[in-house]
Amino acid sequence: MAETVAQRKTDIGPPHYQKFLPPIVKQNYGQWRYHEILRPGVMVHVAESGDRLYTVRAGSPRLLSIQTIREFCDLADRYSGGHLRFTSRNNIEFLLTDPGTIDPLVADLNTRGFPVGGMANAISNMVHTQGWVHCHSAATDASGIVKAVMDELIGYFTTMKLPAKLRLALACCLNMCGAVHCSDIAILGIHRRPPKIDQDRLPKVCEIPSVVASCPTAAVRPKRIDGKETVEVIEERCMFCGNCYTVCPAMPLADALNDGVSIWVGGKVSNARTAPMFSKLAIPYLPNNPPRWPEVVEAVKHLVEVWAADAKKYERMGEWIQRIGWPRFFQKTGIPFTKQHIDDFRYAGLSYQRSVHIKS
Amino acid sequence: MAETVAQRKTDIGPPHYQKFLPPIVKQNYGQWRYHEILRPGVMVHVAESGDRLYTVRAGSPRLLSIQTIREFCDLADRYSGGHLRFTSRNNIEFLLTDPGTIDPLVADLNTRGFPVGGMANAISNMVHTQGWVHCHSAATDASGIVKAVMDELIGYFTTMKLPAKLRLALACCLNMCGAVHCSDIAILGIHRRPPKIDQDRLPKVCEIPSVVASCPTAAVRPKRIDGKETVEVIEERCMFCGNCYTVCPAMPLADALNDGVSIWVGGKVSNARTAPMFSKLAIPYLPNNPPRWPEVVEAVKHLVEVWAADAKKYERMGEWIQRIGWPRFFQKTGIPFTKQHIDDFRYAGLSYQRSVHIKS
Amino acid sequence: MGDEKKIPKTPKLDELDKGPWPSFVREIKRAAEKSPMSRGLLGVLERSYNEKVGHWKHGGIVGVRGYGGGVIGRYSDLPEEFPDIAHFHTIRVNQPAGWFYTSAALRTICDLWERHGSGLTNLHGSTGDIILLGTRTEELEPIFSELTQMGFDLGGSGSDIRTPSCCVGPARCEWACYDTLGLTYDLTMHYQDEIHRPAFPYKFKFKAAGCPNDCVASIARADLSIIGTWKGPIQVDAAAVTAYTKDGTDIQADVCDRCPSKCMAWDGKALTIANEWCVRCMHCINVLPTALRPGPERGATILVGAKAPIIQGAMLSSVLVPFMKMEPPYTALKELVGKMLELWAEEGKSRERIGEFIQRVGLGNFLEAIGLEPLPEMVAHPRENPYVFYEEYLEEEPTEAKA
Amino acid sequence: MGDEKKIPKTPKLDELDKGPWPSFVREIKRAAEKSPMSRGLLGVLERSYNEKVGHWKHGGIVGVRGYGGGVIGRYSDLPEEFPDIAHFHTIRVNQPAGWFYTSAALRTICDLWERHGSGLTNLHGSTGDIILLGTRTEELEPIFSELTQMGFDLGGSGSDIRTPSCCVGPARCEWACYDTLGLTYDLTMHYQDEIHRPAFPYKFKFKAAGCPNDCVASIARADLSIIGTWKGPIQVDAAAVTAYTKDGTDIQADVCDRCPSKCMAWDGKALTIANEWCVRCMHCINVLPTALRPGPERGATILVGAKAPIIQGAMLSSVLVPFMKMEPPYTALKELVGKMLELWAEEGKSRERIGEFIQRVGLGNFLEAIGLEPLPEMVAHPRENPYVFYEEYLEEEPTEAKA
Ligand code: SRM
Ligand code: SRM
Ligand code: SRM
Ligand code: SRM
Ligand code: SF4
Ligand code: SF4
Ligand code: SF4
Ligand code: SF4
Ligand code: SF4
Ligand code: SF4
Ligand code: SF4
Ligand code: SF4
Repeated sequence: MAETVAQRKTDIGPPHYQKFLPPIVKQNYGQWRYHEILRPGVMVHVAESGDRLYTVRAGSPRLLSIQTIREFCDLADRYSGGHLRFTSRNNIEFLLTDPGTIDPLVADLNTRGFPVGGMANAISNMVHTQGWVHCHSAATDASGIVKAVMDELIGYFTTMKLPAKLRLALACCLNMCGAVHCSDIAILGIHRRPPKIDQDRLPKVCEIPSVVASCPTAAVRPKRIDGKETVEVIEERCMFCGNCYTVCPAMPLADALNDGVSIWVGGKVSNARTAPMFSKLAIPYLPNNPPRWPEVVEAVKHLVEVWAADAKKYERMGEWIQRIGWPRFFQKTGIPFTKQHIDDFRYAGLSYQRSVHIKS
Repeated sequence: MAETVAQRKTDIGPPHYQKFLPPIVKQNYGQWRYHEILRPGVMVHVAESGDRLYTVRAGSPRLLSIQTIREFCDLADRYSGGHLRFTSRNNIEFLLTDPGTIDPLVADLNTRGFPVGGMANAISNMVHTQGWVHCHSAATDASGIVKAVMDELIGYFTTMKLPAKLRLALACCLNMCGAVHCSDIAILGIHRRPPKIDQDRLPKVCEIPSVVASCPTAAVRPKRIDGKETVEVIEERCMFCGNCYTVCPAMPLADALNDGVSIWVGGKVSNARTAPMFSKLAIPYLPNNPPRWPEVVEAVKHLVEVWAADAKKYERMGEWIQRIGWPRFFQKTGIPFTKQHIDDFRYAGLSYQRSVHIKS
Repeated sequence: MGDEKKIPKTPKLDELDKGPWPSFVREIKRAAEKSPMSRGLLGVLERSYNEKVGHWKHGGIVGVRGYGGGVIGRYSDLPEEFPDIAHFHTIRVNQPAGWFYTSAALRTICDLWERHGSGLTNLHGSTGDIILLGTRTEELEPIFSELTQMGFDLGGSGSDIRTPSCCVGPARCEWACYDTLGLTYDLTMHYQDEIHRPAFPYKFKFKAAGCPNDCVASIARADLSIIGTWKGPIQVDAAAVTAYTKDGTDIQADVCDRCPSKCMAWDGKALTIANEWCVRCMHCINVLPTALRPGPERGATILVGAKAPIIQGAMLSSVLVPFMKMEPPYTALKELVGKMLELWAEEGKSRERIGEFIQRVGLGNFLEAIGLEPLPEMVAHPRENPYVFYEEYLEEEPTEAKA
Repeated sequence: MGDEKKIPKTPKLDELDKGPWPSFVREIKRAAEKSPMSRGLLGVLERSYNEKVGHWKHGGIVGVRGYGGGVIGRYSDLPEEFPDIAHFHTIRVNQPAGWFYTSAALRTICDLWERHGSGLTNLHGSTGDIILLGTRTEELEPIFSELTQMGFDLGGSGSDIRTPSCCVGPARCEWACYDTLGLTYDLTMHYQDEIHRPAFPYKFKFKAAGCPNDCVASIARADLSIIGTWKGPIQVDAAAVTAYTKDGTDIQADVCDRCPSKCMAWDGKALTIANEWCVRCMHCINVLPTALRPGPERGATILVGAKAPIIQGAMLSSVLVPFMKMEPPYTALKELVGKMLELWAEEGKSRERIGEFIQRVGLGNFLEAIGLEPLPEMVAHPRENPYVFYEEYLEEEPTEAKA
């Protein structure tokens, strides 16, 4: 046993990134002069030295089999000296030095079903999460909706015809793994039924004070049932955040009849022009309708189209709405404005219209 | 007794305003066409009918003796057919139809010590409250500071040389009687010592649960002392708002050594250009230094001057700061930025700088 | 000398009798010529100036028979030393709308106050009342009966509807989009009982401004703010615009560039307004008063909830009705206010202003309870957090919903 | 047929094998050719698609010896029906900074995952890790020892420092204001212990973006966001600006009018920038990449506190240090982070992110505790409420202060 421990390496950290940089990158590291987007999914970075690095970007489902990764490796070996990278939105990038290899690579990728694009004023890959594939918390599937939506919007991935970048994201529950809360359009899985308490299990597996403390709206209260210390949920106070479930497995929220998704708009992360913004609620609820979630796909597509037709150049979704105002956003998209849209949480008061500057 | 009740009139409401309107106003009610500011404190309103109504506005201390009111009445009788009005900032206005009476009236007012002005891009009268003259809650005097400040700033009342209107206000405690929280410059009386509890009196005159509930920071807790139900104050939690004192006379906060004033800037009420804004903390504390509060006068004057020198036309204090940014506001005014300036109450998180758009 | 005995020595206050701005000390001294109470005030105030604390006791419930509001009780904490101001109650008298007076009316008030009070006043209090500053408990009934004989009545105090007030509006302002004085008088009369007999969780204030300039600061300090506005295009007198350029007005810089929605264009000759983007801020009209006027279809935006900081921080009013016609008898407004007051009276907590109440129950629930449709105009933006309540959910039978 | 027995029938999922966007279903099916676990996944996922609920049990603590993080335990709630995925744990592998790979390195990972796991991955997880999706408890130790032999190590999970990540930065971007990859690698190595052994109140994430475009969304999802910026004037190549106008770029509309501080002027020939007003938003540089470049003095803004909504609503990071030089060994940054972590570790409540902690104790107190001077750059505006704490007050003797 002592032997194994001695042999076992720990805390070595990841490989040093320099091992993986293509030679042209190593040589021009920090010495890039400018870039140009050559066409959808293809750009060149020109170094102070005059070196030119061509990037070809392709969409990926993120959930990849080792077979497909090996396929990417083959492509990298063939076209980019074995070098490739992934982007912060899970696209795959091939780093070429010979412009002559661009066309063959693009053709090769397309043949294999990997669209080239996602650059400049386009829709890029959709940041997303685990869903029914891996997570216990999910109110919807992740990969399935992403596939259905991207099938519909792929034309905006492979072109650059939008007024600005449009960032889509999906999270399968309110934990919001990913920058869903700051996306141009976000799809968010929501529960809509209070946790169903497993009263037999709860006293055994959960710490009552933590469960009670976990609830943002104080809907969870300690209660003695049949002589056992457990909790109850005041249902009117529950807004289905799932935080009690995160700390207590005996309080699942998933519910086929009530789970679904909500749609959020107008967030952004970059500091370009306007400060970063949170996404705001656009559509409170759409049903889970696998395998293709037609209502969700339709809603997202509609939002993209209304924005694309009306926004000015460089106006991200949120900037466009800032200009036209929320009343017109709802008019133009035809989305009904409901009670659910009005904030009633912590900062609600600041979200009210506190001037007579009304754009309607 | 029944007789008296019968004779006694109740619920008659105020006199109908029409009784008090000058004939020219009655005739042109709702039919004004435009106005022109003729000179400081004097304007004309022209009606569709062609009628011209001249208004002469004079500063008033608001706290008026009946002798002075009678003096105003005399002036009204002499110059404006017995008609006069007061403004929402407590100035007095004479309503003239004969332009020939303007000069004599102005001269008359000046002789009697009532400055004419407060119009257009000027400092108008200072909205204020009771202070040591009448209120139990005061952390400072009201009329005294107003007098000292206006003595210094009167040159901005009788001219129109500022970039925009500048609205001053003073409130003698955090109850903020008046629109102090939305003023270009506000002076606010503050306590800085937790309430001193009169433990003998408290159980007799106060309702413990209301007192406990009154505290925004839960600094007040019920406590049993010498067998009596009373309260204690967790001093570290107290921020001296005085709300406990409002509901419980046995918890006075006034304290000669610690009371004083704070200065707030950048609020506005009008919807002109920008939406209404709250004032923000500029100077956390200046001492009570009667009779002339030189530190306060100096601070206010300095703020006016820095703004006046740097703001563009039509830029109210808050709009100017929005343009230059808070770091430069503190640089230009030389006011030190301290821990006290950083919000730590309810909406604190939203007051942090949540982008890299830094103006410094 | 007799004089010296009567008027106390006030070296500190005397400093404030100097200087160019009209002095409140001079006013107190003037009143002190006739009133022992005002002489007492000089003494106690000088003492406060020396000690840096006030000398008034907390509250004290006094009033006139049958009324719950209108008088602020005030007692000295030094009654032995200053017996003349042992009592120093304030009377709040409901002002005539727009603060217009005749000298005759004002004189009757002065006379009354010479007979029964300190001879000191505030014209006016921050809420808008005529403040009669300082009298004794036993004077209250006589004051009240004389006052009502003169045609005046008390204003509000405590948990009642407070004296509504308004900007000068159509009486002297070309921008008034509705009759602020008419509405204020009408509301004041309509709510006489509620003004005089506190029956709410806390105070409730109305303020009426004729246009978005809000010259009565209603958005900052009225539970119900009624701010005039218009629909349709701003009325432009092209010739008058040109005249301004001759006066040196820089239309581009002073008007177009400052327009918050950047909906104005100036080509050096003509001013064009893309009215569909105008947010009716008033700026361009303010700068070019002879050339521009609000559009012809007038009304008001109704906003709710402003207040001072205690307890949850200051609030500005927020939009409840984007546009409402404002014509007597103001039925739609009264019905709306009636529903709001009823709900708040029933469900508001003690000392909870309506703005705080709305935030506690949620604006969405509040709207539902008073029967208003939610509108995007009511919010600066929809919610950013995903904490959405649903009152019902589906049970196993997909068609049946749980209450 | 054998095939039919092995790969379950998935009519619902098959719908998602169609269409132009690359399909995750195809990926699972590909993996299922070799892995029974992936075949199991197809089965259970099809069931989820029919039933509209997931079939995974809550949590489960599994891991490798000596580490507290890096593995997400996952068990099926239908183990009898789908025995192959009774266990379905995830391994989080710390990615190389910037997500650059050689095909050789990637192949070693694929080989490992063929031997020990489902053959399914995420490239990458939202935090930035290589996600190896689905294995059994008994495989964890073998995987770990092979992984470290290959030079890889686990990433974070639970209440530890999470895998830092960064934008491509100087490796391929002309705008990088510091070495994002260098910093990320350095921090990752510096915090090996804290990444592998959870010892904090909750998770803590670092993200490094080379410029204000923030291509790694650090301001939205990192407890510590390091965003490149510069001092001094934007570098302008006047000829290149002119070249753009020939390409049809409308400098006035596309650049000047969109500048948030309106500090750019274009007279049809030359572009002038009033740099003292520039807020370094990047827009003009983004639009004119061959003509404009960030100023020559480079560094980063350090921001703190972003997170997802649970519990108090989502937060964006806010400014802690307006400008910090970013050069190895990054001592100033590490010292600052060290103080923050120490304070939060000591005084943070369980499951309280540092952003929530700061809001609870107050940013002012937080700064004091970590020894940073308060700066106006840290706030969008000073406080609007008058609720100011003072830790001490004067007692009767004016010179003496109470603690
Ligand atoms: C490769 C990548 C960094 C990485 O390390 O992986 C990257 C690379 C570039 N970004 Fe980015 N950005 C990348 C994610 C982001 C993100 C993060 C995200 O989407 O989650 C953002 C913030 C998005 C937001 O605000 O919500 C981002 C906001 C920008 C912007 C600002 C856009 C705006 O106007 O708001 C620019 C400037 C521009 O495009 O003009 C920019 C520009 C660029 C440039 C032109 C920088 C350069 O000179 O190389 C690169 C190519 C642009 C392109 O793809 O159109 N990049 N960029 C990421 C590609 C993601 C993808 O596969 O699509
Ligand atoms: C008389 C009065 C109304 C009343 O019923 O008593 C009044 C009267 C006028 N106001 Fe006002 N305003 C009056 C208080 C206010 C207030 C309330 C306050 O100060 O507490 C405001 C909001 C202030 C704020 O935003 O904090 C106010 C914001 C304005 C504005 C917008 C100014 C801005 O640019 O923000 C205008 C337009 C302008 O002056 O160009 C305006 C314009 C006017 C005009 C020109 C309207 C008109 O056509 O008659 C009047 C004369 C202007 C002047 O005095 O310069 N009035 N005005 C008030 C005089 C108070 C005084 O004695 O000084
Ligand atoms: C007289 C007056 C100040 C003045 O000198 O003008 C005044 C005086 C008092 N106000 Fe006020 N308030 C006065 C207008 C205001 C205003 C302004 C307004 O109405 O436009 C406000 C801010 C707006 C608002 O309503 O929020 C105001 C916000 C308060 C508050 C805080 C209320 C809140 O919800 O935050 C209190 C505390 C309370 O109600 O217990 C308060 C309480 C008081 C009390 C009754 C003191 C108390 O705690 O019981 C003061 C009596 C002083 C005295 O001895 O005479 N006063 N008070 C104003 C009334 C005169 C009038 O009737 O015309
Ligand atoms: C795998 C991953 C999603 C993905 O598909 O990419 C993920 C998956 C989980 N996240 Fe996450 N989070 C992942 C990135 C994020 C991010 C994005 C980021 O890191 O940039 C966020 C938002 C930013 C943030 O940290 O706030 C995020 C915010 C959360 C939260 C909410 C934390 C909060 O303070 O609000 C939870 C709940 C919790 O911690 O209990 C959570 C919890 C979880 C758990 C562990 C579920 C749970 O309640 O225990 C999920 C395990 C799923 C599974 O079965 O595999 N995850 N999680 C991401 C990690 C992959 C990686 O290591 O690279
Ligand atoms: S968003 Fe929720 S359901 Fe989805 S992976 Fe994260 S924790 Fe799991
Ligand atoms: S789901 Fe959220 S709101 Fe509902 S009981 Fe659980 S913690 Fe409370
Ligand atoms: S601000 Fe405070 S002290 Fe001044 S009058 Fe109002 S309640 Fe009294
Ligand atoms: S003064 Fe305010 S904070 Fe202090 S104990 Fe009283 S109510 Fe609480
Ligand atoms: S609010 Fe408008 S209508 Fe009323 S006085 Fe002011 S400018 Fe005139
Ligand atoms: S009223 Fe205001 S928003 Fe409308 S056009 Fe004039 S300046 Fe612009
Ligand atoms: S954040 Fe800036 S430096 Fe990093 S990749 Fe994006 S544009 Fe380049
Ligand atoms: S970086 Fe942004 S703020 Fe600075 S000059 Fe360019 S556009 Fe303007």
